[in-house]
Amino acid sequence: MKVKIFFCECGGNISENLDLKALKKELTSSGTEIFQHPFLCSPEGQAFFEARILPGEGVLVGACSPHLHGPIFKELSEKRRAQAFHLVALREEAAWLGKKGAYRRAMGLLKGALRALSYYRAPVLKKFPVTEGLLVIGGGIAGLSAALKAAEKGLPVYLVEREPFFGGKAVFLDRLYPRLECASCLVSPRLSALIQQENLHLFPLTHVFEVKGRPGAYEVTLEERPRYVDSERCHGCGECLRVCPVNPPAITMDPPHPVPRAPVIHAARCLHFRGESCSRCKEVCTRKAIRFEQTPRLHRLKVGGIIVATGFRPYPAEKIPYYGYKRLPGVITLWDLERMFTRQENIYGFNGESPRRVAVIHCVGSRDRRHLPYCSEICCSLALKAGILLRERLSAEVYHFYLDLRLKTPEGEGLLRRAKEEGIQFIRGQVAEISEVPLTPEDEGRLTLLAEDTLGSEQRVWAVDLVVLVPGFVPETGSEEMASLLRLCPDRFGFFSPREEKTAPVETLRKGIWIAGAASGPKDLSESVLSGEAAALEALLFLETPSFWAETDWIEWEDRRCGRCWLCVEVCPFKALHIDLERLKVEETLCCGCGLCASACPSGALRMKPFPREAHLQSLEVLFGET
Amino acid sequence: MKIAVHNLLSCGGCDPVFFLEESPEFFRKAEVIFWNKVKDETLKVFRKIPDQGIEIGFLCGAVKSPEHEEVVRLFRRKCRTVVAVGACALWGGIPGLLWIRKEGPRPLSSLVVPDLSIPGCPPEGSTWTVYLQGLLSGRPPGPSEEPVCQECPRDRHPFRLSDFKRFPETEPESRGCYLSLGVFCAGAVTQKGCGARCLRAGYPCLGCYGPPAGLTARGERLLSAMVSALVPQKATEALKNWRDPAGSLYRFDLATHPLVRKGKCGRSD
Amino acid sequence: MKPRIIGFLCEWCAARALENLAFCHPELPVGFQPFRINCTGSLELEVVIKALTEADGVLVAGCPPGECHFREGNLRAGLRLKALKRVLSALGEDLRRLRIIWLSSGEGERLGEEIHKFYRELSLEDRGS
Amino acid sequence: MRKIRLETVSRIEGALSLEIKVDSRDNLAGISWKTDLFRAFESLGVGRPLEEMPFLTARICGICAEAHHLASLQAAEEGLGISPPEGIRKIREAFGLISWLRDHLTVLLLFSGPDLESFPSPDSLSWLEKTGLWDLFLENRKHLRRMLEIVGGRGHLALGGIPGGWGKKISSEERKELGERNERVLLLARKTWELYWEKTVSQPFLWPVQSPLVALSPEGSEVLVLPPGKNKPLRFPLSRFYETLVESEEGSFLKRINLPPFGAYLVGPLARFYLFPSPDFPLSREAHQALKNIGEPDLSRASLFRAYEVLWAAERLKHLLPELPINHSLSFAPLKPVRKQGLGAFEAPRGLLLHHYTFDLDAVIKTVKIITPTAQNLGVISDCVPRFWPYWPLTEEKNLLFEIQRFIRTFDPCVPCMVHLLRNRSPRDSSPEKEGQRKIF
Repeated sequence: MKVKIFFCECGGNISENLDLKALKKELTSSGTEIFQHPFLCSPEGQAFFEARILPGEGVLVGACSPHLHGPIFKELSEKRRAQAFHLVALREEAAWLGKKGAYRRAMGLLKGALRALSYYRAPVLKKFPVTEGLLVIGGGIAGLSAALKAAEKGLPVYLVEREPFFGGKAVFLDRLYPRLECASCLVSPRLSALIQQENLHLFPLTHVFEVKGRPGAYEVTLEERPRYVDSERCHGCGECLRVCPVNPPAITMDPPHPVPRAPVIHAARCLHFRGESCSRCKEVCTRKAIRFEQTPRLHRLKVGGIIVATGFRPYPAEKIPYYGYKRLPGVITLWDLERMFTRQENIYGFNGESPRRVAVIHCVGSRDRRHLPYCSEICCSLALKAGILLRERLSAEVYHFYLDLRLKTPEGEGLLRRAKEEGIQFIRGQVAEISEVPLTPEDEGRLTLLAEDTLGSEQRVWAVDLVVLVPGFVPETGSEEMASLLRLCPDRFGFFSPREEKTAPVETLRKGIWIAGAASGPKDLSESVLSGEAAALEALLFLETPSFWAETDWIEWEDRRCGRCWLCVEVCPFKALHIDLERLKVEETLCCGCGLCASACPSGALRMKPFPREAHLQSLEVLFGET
Repeated sequence: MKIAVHNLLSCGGCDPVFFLEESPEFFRKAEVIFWNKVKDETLKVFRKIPDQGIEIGFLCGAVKSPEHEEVVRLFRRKCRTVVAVGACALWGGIPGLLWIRKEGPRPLSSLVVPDLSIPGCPPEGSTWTVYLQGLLSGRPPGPSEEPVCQECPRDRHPFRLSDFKRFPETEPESRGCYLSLGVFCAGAVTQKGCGARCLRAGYPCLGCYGPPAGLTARGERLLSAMVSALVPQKATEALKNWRDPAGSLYRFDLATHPLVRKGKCGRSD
Repeated sequence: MKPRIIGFLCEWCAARALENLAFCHPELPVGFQPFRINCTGSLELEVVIKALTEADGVLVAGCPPGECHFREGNLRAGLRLKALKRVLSALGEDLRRLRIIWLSSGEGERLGEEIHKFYRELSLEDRGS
Repeated sequence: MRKIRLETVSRIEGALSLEIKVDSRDNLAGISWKTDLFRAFESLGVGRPLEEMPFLTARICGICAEAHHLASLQAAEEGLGISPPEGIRKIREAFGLISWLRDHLTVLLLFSGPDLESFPSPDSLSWLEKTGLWDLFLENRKHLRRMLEIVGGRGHLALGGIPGGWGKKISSEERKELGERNERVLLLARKTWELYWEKTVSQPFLWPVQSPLVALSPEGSEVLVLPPGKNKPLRFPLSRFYETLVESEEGSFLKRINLPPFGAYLVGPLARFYLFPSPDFPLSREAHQALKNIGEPDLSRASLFRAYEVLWAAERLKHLLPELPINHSLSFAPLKPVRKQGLGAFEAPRGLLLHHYTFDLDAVIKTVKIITPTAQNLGVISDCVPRFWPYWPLTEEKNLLFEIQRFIRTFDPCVPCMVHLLRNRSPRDSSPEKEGQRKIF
């Protein structure tokens, strides 16, 4: 195979740090044709590039990082039916790493790549049919936004929610940042729309049990737990809720806008299920909707794609003992507070009375190496909003303890001003301890809060009635199982990583699976909706085409070399390999070409494309031999 | 047919004297020029043979001393066909493990290129026959690409490991693949041809037939496979309890390891 | 012989870290040769041995735990290299010659520091890096 | 002073070269042996798992691999504090006997066969052809290879043993096959005995033994020592015997093994003959009786004793085979040593073989000591050379070398087995020009 080399000068970035002439001379001597262009990525440069490639040739580009223009050059050379393609980052890996070593490094890269090219095995482009259904996992605001959009366009959508009601955490918000508008007024229309959409199939109280198949044709098994209330019959009158003798009641319909509008019976609390002969709810129901006899049900679906919107949960504040959460009365989290607001419950302080002084503690667990080393971005806004509500509704003195205030949107600053005008205090510092020991005898019945005021550079103590902890965001429980079920890649904190953080934020490495909402990192309501709809758009684009082309065949299996230990089947992180009558089958759409199987295979029966192990070994060989 | 046979650094177990019964006609017709196990003849006489004067020279064992080197070169010169027999000749064999202490033997292939290499420690009779007949009929066989696993009777399923095991620590009557039991069985990195003898006799494969054709770094490959099977949570503990890394990976071929050849390993104590 | 270090850099983190570093135009030791790989999990031990045989040092840089682009490639690579170190030590090899680091794409500066530190610790600077 | 050099001692197991110094009055001034065969199994074993030793040590010697295998197993088992069940013991005994048969027959019909002729002797293959035994010998080697394969799993270089058990199961068809093949072997055994009897018994009495004879007692727990001129053997517990042995350095790399207060001693077929009770089997009892009548132990007739043992082993095997368990259940010993050391002993074809290991609590080897029959006999050989020197034909060098080789061959020495003879030299004191060459004495 004849290989042509293309050097990009990168407008001097490469050519001024690297003696391209000398490189050319040394490489031409081995019979390779070399072209050079000042800006290979420019339209003119691309044309220059394209015009010089002949079918069947190998192409080696020495330019900038493969992440930048790599795909363009690759596409062009494929268009010209080049047999092999490789790109080395002459700019980042040679020219810019110091003039002294630039030439040697460049030579190593180029000669290694040249040798590797002779082992190049092109992956195969294949066509796969697509089923049109869409599974959305998670019925929070992101998931339902995605589901609605997709269903609106006519796709069959299956929305799965683990809890008995849809809406996620948003339905338990009272007011929204930054304009303090009514949350439910904004969220509830979306919830109502869920029921209207006939393409949308709702699965509350359901979890994903198994996912098989491939992009475009997943076979999903869902397991629906019993509600014990027939939501078809129930019209949500709520009579049953009133007669339940258990406290807290065993039959509930918590959210302000319950969807579906039918209560749920919690078997663990229900007297009927604990062997007592109670059936008051059943007796009172005129619609005969109570169904004690319900059992878990399995649903099998065929879908073409999956949107994962499993959301977040607040960091468990009880993991930080010195805040006293779940130990001291009067210490609650922001999410407890929101729930109390939405249910219009009374709010009590440490001594059981309406609080007169409230501390709002930001960054609970956040930006702390022992807990969450990152900032969740959203919580400051939520905390500020809660502080204002506490001030305005309870006329309490409010103190914010923060590390840095990160307020989003242009209106954020205005809200902060409003808070300050209302007399809310902002103390920059870390809270060291909250204790029930009164500060002075007069403070009997109040909590003592010790904090470092970093602006005043002193340790100070406050007596407060209520502490509102504002924890950072962590992935919702169960997202780890979801990751392994769908073979997604979580980052080190457990959030799902997008394919490209900036340019493909809702795509995952897996074709046919997208992420939406806070499952990929902390997001506020609008961002969640945004990413939900973005995911829906991606899903639509994918599912509305009858088939897709994909580069496949990343792994070659050699029958006669295989010892059939089948370790590869177990090792594959994407479950792309299986055994079929003593032969290894690669599920082409599941295989990501990571190479873990090939590097685990003892007998060398598996080889990676486009560069098998020999390419690496030979690259090293020339690198050591010639440079 | 004139033949010569000699053992270099070896146990003598690959000497053609052990294969007489496998090729009775060959040996009956052979004219033994030099073979100290069956004939009172000295190297002196052998040196006087004209170059290429002997049809087949069989060499067993590894090379350690200058005398060994001399014999190897002599054989290459005097014999039209040089046949290397056994793991020591091919890869240094078990004594190659001495390289851990910087003074092991080398395979004879590091000095001359043999025309035929018969693998095994020792080769099975059937292997000897296949190779010799192939040679005599002008189609000398090379190493097989297929691993011992293809001859192994044990059952195989996808597996994960929580620990490495030494083979007596496994369930005695278990029929499962040794890898899946956590044993460093070399079957997957060893060429077939022995009929999986050891595996049929209750031993894991120790790897004496050497790598299948084209397979390099078999020790590293076996290691990579075994570690890849480990459940991550148990891996540290398993690695800590792993005995004799060098012996279990390079039992017969440490002498051919690139780091050994480069003189980059081995401690002198 | 001029000293040489091979840096096996994971495409998704370390190679990008090097790119980030490159934007600052650092002066890296002459003998440092980057070698891009798809994922540390695809790096075969044979290739590492090959590099160790010829180079003075081998650096393997992969993604931090839990951040692998391919779910668990870095985890596997970490275990394999750890095991390989056990083997190398059984063979009497100098373990300092093989270094494994985990870093994310943003940690270009750290990568630079690690490379310099590696050079210092192997005393390669004296040989005219 | 003149030097007589022999580059290779022929028809023995392994490569050995010889240099003899003779003074002007034809007196022996010194004899030195050299070998390049030092493979350092004693240091090679260090760090290996105990359970692998039976396999590894079988690679010490190609011809008596099975003996090493069995001695090694026993050493491992002693350390692990277990003894295999009766059935396994019988399988092992059968395994040992088959290997005895193959070893002895190979030595008798290939190595020392031509020694029955006068100088210059033919090569072994022509000799076999001439004797008319070629076909029968090869047929039987095939039988024996197959028998080893049935019992141990591999036809050549031992396998099968796992501490506490035996890995290869024997089916009832296989057991039947063993019996049938053994009948053929018995036939060759008879012919071999007859041939040796006929050729040897008429020869003059040459080299009387003046050293004590040593053998492992038949049940394996004791070592029997018969000092010269005595009728009743002394009995040592095995470990006492091992501890009593003294190694002294002789020459630069030689270790000589002495049994105080006797000094050098002889192991092997001769020793066994005079220390073991007479057998109960018809053919070997008759042979035993015949041998008893020819007089004192004589080295020149060692091969005859070997031939007798072939007869005995085939007959013993015949009685043993029906007792072998069919498809025995496998069992492995837990790798938890109860002692820090283990000693294994086996009466190898060439004589008493000892394996001694120490190991850590994980059953990983710390030290290895292997005392082979050849190592033990070396003292006697070195004492005998000057004694017999005057009787050898000095005038003709070729003839002399032949006689000396013939003398050496009567001991059936095994050079690869001489592992223990050589001190493990550190690389520092090796001089480059002598690299790999070790002087034996």
